[in-house]
Amino acid sequence: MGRYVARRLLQAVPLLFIISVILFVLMQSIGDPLATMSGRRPTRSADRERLKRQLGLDQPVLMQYVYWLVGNDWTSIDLDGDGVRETRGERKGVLRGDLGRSLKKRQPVLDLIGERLPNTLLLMGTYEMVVLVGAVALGIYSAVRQYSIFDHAVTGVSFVLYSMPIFFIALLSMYLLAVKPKQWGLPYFPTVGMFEPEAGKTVPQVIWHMVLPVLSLSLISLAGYSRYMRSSMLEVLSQDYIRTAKSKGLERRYVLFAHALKNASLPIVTLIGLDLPTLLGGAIVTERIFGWPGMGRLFFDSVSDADTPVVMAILMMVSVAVVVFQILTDVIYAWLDPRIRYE
Amino acid sequence: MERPLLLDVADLQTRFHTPEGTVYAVNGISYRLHEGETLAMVGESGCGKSVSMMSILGLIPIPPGEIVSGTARYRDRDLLRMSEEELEQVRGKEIAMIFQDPMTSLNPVLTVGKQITEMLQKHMGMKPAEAADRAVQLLEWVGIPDARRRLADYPHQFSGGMRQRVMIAMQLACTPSILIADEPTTALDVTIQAQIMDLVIRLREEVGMAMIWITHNLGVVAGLAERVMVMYAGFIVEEANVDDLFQDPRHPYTIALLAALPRVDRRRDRRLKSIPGAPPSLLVKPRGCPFAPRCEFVIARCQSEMPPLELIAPRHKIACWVDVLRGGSR
Amino acid sequence: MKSKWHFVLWTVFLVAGLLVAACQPTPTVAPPTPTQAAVQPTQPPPQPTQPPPEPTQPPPQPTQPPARKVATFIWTQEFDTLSPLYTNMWFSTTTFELWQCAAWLFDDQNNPFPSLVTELPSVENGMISPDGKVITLKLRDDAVWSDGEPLTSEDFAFTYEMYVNPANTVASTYPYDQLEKLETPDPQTVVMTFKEPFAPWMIMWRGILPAHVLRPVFEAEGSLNEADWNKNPTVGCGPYVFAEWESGSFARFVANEKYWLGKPKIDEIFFRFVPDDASQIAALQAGDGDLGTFIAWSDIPTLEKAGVEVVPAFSMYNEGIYFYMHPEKGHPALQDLRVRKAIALATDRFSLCTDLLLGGTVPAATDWDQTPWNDPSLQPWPYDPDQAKALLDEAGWVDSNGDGVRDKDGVELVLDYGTTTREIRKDTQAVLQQQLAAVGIKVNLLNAEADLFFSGYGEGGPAARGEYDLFEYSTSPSQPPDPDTADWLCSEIPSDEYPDGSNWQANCDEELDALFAKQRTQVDLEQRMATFHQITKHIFENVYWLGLWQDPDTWAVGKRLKNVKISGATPLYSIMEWELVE
Amino acid sequence: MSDTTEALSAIPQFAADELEAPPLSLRQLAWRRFRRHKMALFGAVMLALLFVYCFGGALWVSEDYANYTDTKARLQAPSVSHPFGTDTVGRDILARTIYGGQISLIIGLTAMLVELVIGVLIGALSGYYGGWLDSILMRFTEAVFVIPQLFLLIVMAKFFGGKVPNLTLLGRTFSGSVVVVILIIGATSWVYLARIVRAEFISLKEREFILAARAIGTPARQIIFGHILPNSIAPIIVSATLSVAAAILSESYISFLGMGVQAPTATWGNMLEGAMNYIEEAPWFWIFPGTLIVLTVLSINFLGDGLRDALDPRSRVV
Repeated sequence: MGRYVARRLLQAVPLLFIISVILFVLMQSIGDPLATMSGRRPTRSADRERLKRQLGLDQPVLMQYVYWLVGNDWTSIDLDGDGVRETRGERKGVLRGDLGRSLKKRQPVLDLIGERLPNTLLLMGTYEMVVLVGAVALGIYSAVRQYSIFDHAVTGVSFVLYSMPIFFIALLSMYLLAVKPKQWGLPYFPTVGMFEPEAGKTVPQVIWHMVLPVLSLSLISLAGYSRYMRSSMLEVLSQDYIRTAKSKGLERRYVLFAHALKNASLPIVTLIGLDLPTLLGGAIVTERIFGWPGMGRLFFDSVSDADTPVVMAILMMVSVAVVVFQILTDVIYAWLDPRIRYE
Repeated sequence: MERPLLLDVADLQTRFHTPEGTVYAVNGISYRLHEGETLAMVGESGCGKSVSMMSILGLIPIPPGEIVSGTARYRDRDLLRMSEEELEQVRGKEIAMIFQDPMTSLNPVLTVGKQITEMLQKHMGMKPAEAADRAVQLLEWVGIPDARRRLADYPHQFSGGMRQRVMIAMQLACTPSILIADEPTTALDVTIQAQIMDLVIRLREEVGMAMIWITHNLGVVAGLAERVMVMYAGFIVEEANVDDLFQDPRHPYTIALLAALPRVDRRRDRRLKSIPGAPPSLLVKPRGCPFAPRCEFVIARCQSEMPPLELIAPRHKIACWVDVLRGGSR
Repeated sequence: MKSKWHFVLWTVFLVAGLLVAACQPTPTVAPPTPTQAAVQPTQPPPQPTQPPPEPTQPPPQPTQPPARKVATFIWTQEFDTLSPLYTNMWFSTTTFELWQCAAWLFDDQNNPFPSLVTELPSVENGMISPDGKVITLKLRDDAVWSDGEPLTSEDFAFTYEMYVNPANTVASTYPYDQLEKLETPDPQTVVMTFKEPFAPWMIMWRGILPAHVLRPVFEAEGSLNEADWNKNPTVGCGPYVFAEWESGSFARFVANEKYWLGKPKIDEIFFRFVPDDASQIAALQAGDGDLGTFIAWSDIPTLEKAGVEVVPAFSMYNEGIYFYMHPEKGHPALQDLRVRKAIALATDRFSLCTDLLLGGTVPAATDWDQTPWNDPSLQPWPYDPDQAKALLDEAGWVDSNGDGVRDKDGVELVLDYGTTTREIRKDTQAVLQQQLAAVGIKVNLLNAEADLFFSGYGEGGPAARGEYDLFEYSTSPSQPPDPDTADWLCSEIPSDEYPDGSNWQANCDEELDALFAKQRTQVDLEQRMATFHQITKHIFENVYWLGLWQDPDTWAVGKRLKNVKISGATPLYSIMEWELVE
Repeated sequence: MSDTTEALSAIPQFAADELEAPPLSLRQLAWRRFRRHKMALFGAVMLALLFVYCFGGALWVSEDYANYTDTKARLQAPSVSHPFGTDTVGRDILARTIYGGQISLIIGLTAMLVELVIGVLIGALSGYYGGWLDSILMRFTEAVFVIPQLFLLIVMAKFFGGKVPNLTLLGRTFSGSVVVVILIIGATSWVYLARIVRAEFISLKEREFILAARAIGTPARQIIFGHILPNSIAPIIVSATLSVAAAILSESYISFLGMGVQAPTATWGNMLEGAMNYIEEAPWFWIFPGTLIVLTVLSINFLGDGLRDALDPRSRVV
């Protein structure tokens, strides 16, 4: 197993290299980070020229990539524009943990991500928990009560939810749970932010503000996951070994949880393994609608500003996470299913 | 000498409601099993043998399955009227069942030890350590070497025959009074088949339990069972002591079956091809004798009316309008 | 449940997230009591929460400390950074009047008044040399930083040094790069020597760097790029002191006990970052915010209904359309004044203002509208489609092939009209397309994200490269309130050789060029104004730019705020005087 | 997995063998399974109605009317003259949903085609030839797979933004962004398809009839497109159907974020842009296009589900 993981990690290196090259090339043309740097006016030509030089954007793409990857502290750069490379570079490069600095916010990208990541993890972690618990419960219940009214209702509703764009659910839930109750003088959910400034960032406040975004996020995924769980559970329940377990006089509940769930959760593990790493990137649309200060908003705002170091860092971070989680999924899979052995 | 009655099944009817239509799987079968007795149930694949057994143990998924009628009295209690909780006390402890395919019948993600001990813990109230010791004994009993180490193994680490031994050990863990063996050797290699049969026969003697052996292979029945029931399309068409059945078959279907079996100890044929035609669709509500279309003795009445299972000789029942010995209607 | 691992994993995630999220300081601060020292600016302490005053609570007695007054400002964009060196972003620079100090400020009429200087330099008082090249500043001697250090000419010198030092990746070196040298003969005197007479000198010194804090940082790190102060400017010199800023959520500024002009009347300014206009409007309506910015014209009635006052502040921004007039690459029709004039006459900018902008503003005549630099006689072109048609006919653009679009010499009068993706601009495009179609001009609508739209020629910016025949955005000629601009100079036309040029309309008018060069050195206000009247008139009459609407910054002022005055150039200049009443 | 197959698999294993039915051709069988799938029929009918709405509606309402602005009538609530109300410049939302729907549906279909071409090509080449070509193509596939689609869509939308000029087709002018959106959706969504096709090819290429074809010297191109592809068509059809729904959703996401299709071309997605600002003031502004998106996607999902049961009952992708 150790060797397998090591080999997979090794294989991931060229993959991540390819990804970083593709992304870096894309980054060259997602907009002009200097265009809006001067506030509301297009940037002055002299400043544009100077900033390009100071930020290293005047270098050939290949050189920029090298600086991004391994840093430029081994060479000198020209800061004052006299054509002489006089100053030692300061960047360490991604390989040494330096994700560069935001062009717009002028801070290390790592700091920016560090500020937003906890918020995203909180939102998305809660969401993933809600979805998992909900989907497993719903999936098992519908599978066990196959063809009951409940099962039909869940199937129908999940089909509809599954077909909804998340912004539509978000808008609807805002309208029905915040705007309308407020008009009617009923208690209503907050729609924006993580907490009321007056109340401060307290745990109840944050939970209260998390309700609508988590709801909007969860409903769609819940629909997909629970259908998946249901069919996976149905398949497992029709297996011979479940019949065996029942024939042994084991309790229904015990059969369900000790015998069926572990098998049924195998395909779900793959799904989660795909889902989890993308959570790091946050929920772009949801965070935007509900003003949640997370990674998704950081990503979208950074794309809008063509703040390429931030965009690049987030994408690479998510990519690394996806790759790592793929390996992790395999490991967990092997743990859950003893039939699987890697070398 | 009549041994005490253990299981009395009467008029069992099981159906499945599928999108394709209703499947008439078991159509009112009745039989009795006495203590220590071995009963064989013979029939082609899909004639309702397994369903009839699983029906009485409540292993039919409902829906789509439905037990339309019948009783199954086990020691004066009707299994079909029991609550799920009561049934759980019977299954595995009183009536155990081993299945056809040992590859799929053991849970692949749980260790063998776990699958045996969970049962002992549930039915015998054993502590985990105690149960583990008992499991080792059981595995040794069914002939698995190095049993203690193998408790931690998963089913896929066993060969097919060994797996079936595990299955048997597991199902006999609580010394049940009835063992239902649902074609336990079908999926195994021929050499292994014999070993398993010998094992089961040995264990039957040691435990002194009654047994219902389900098979589509008349050949295996001879050395094993005392009585034989022949099933066709959800009906029992003939029931007799094993010697009577082989020497004096009275139902046209049984006769055809035996005719397709040149010698008892010979290797089985997979399909009984020599009976013309195919078994009827179970999707059609049975009207008349289901074997009629393939029967060489068919008479008009067969098409319209299902013959009841009637005693025609001591301990010999058939469901047929025709007396095949004399020809013509009985 | 036997999937223990994800349960464990998520519990860890959730707990960690909650901890990190909740353990951060709460955003409210205990009221300063008389015995308590001023808020220590170097380390903003998270302090216990003071509950907001209960409605049932009796009015504050003179013996009791009055309730803390916290005003909430709604910001639809977050600051990028707070250092004056590194930002030109409006939402950042607007905070400067809170925690920074300036040599002079501009009032709600955009008239300058002295702040750090004792008097405004002029030729009359001798502080501007007759040749306009040397300007002397006399500083107040009582100005101090929030940590008590005096604010001196040394800080001015340091600021200048930092702006022009190539080690610092500053947002813009302008206008400090116009200086030849800066001298500080004594702590209260700054002498600036320019290379050329520099008329727009008043756009300087809006933010000063604390030399005593930042010089050691600069010496240690070689630049200020990574200085913590940029994000955490705990030492300032304004009426408020920076307290904290949580990314994506809020920032707080508390009253500066050591402010050299006294203590402001509101105890704390709380900035709340909301993601979009809708959230801002909702917060303002609900009274959750006391001040909002850039209110869409269409939202004004809603706010006014809720008792929120909308105050326009003229910062020299006007929404308008530029014509791409490159003699070779541009559309031939646009070279003809009659066509440009026809476009002006064919577009109903008046109903655009009344309907789309709900009467919040009026059409602009020139880009200098609502400033003294604009020729006061200029009125927006009227809406007269018939005359527009006549002009087009006269110019030879007629629909000769009957396809509904005018043409001339085989060239169809089809124009590409580009702008950013802002909703109001897209809406305007749709309306104008219809109106121009009515006079036989076909318009293709194009949109690009703001950063793409404003990209330079070298970066493939569509406006800069002349991919649009008409391009619309809102701009001010220069850094308000100065009227100077380089956008009309022939030398600024971008090309492969000079990709950074800012004359994107590629309009080279020698006469205009000369006028712009002239005003730039006119340090005398009257003379310069006269030149500008010529400039504005020239641009207007040649229809080089078509004003759509005056685009002052719209400020929403909630019911609780009193005595609010807002300037276009330095918006929060009078924050000291603002009051908060319940 | 749908209800029918679930029902069948829920019966203990022997039941499937027990069922005896008159032999049916594959196509008859597929049609029977599909027809029985009530939700799939509902989806098909609904989809037909939506097509009639979008393309038939164009006979009643002109595009000029859909783009006709009336600044005096902005944000009017639904009424007889404007059954769905009007938008921020007074355009009729009903008419715009008709023309926007055309674009949304066209984007869904053409993006699927782009996806199909890329996915089938990459999957087929890599499955058929194997070896180093397979390695390279699969690394590339993996690279695309690793970056979440919405992230990639946003980046690519900015990458291509404004680079495609408007085009005129059949007398109508389309924003160049339509082409951009089609291309980027197609270019980011082919990964699954490529994997499916590759797997099919790997299993089919060793089959006798392919070996036979090879033995008689049939050119590779013909084996790939003439022999293997037709035999792996079922999962491709199912996947393609579902990807139309996915493409319509993707379009609505990036348009909602303001990076998708630009004016003057309406789509259901970009009609929703800025909806947040009118959530309270003008709910009709977002409810109608939003509902149409949901209906379309729902219908296609139903249809795809039915098709899967009919054509490819073994596949178990949800």
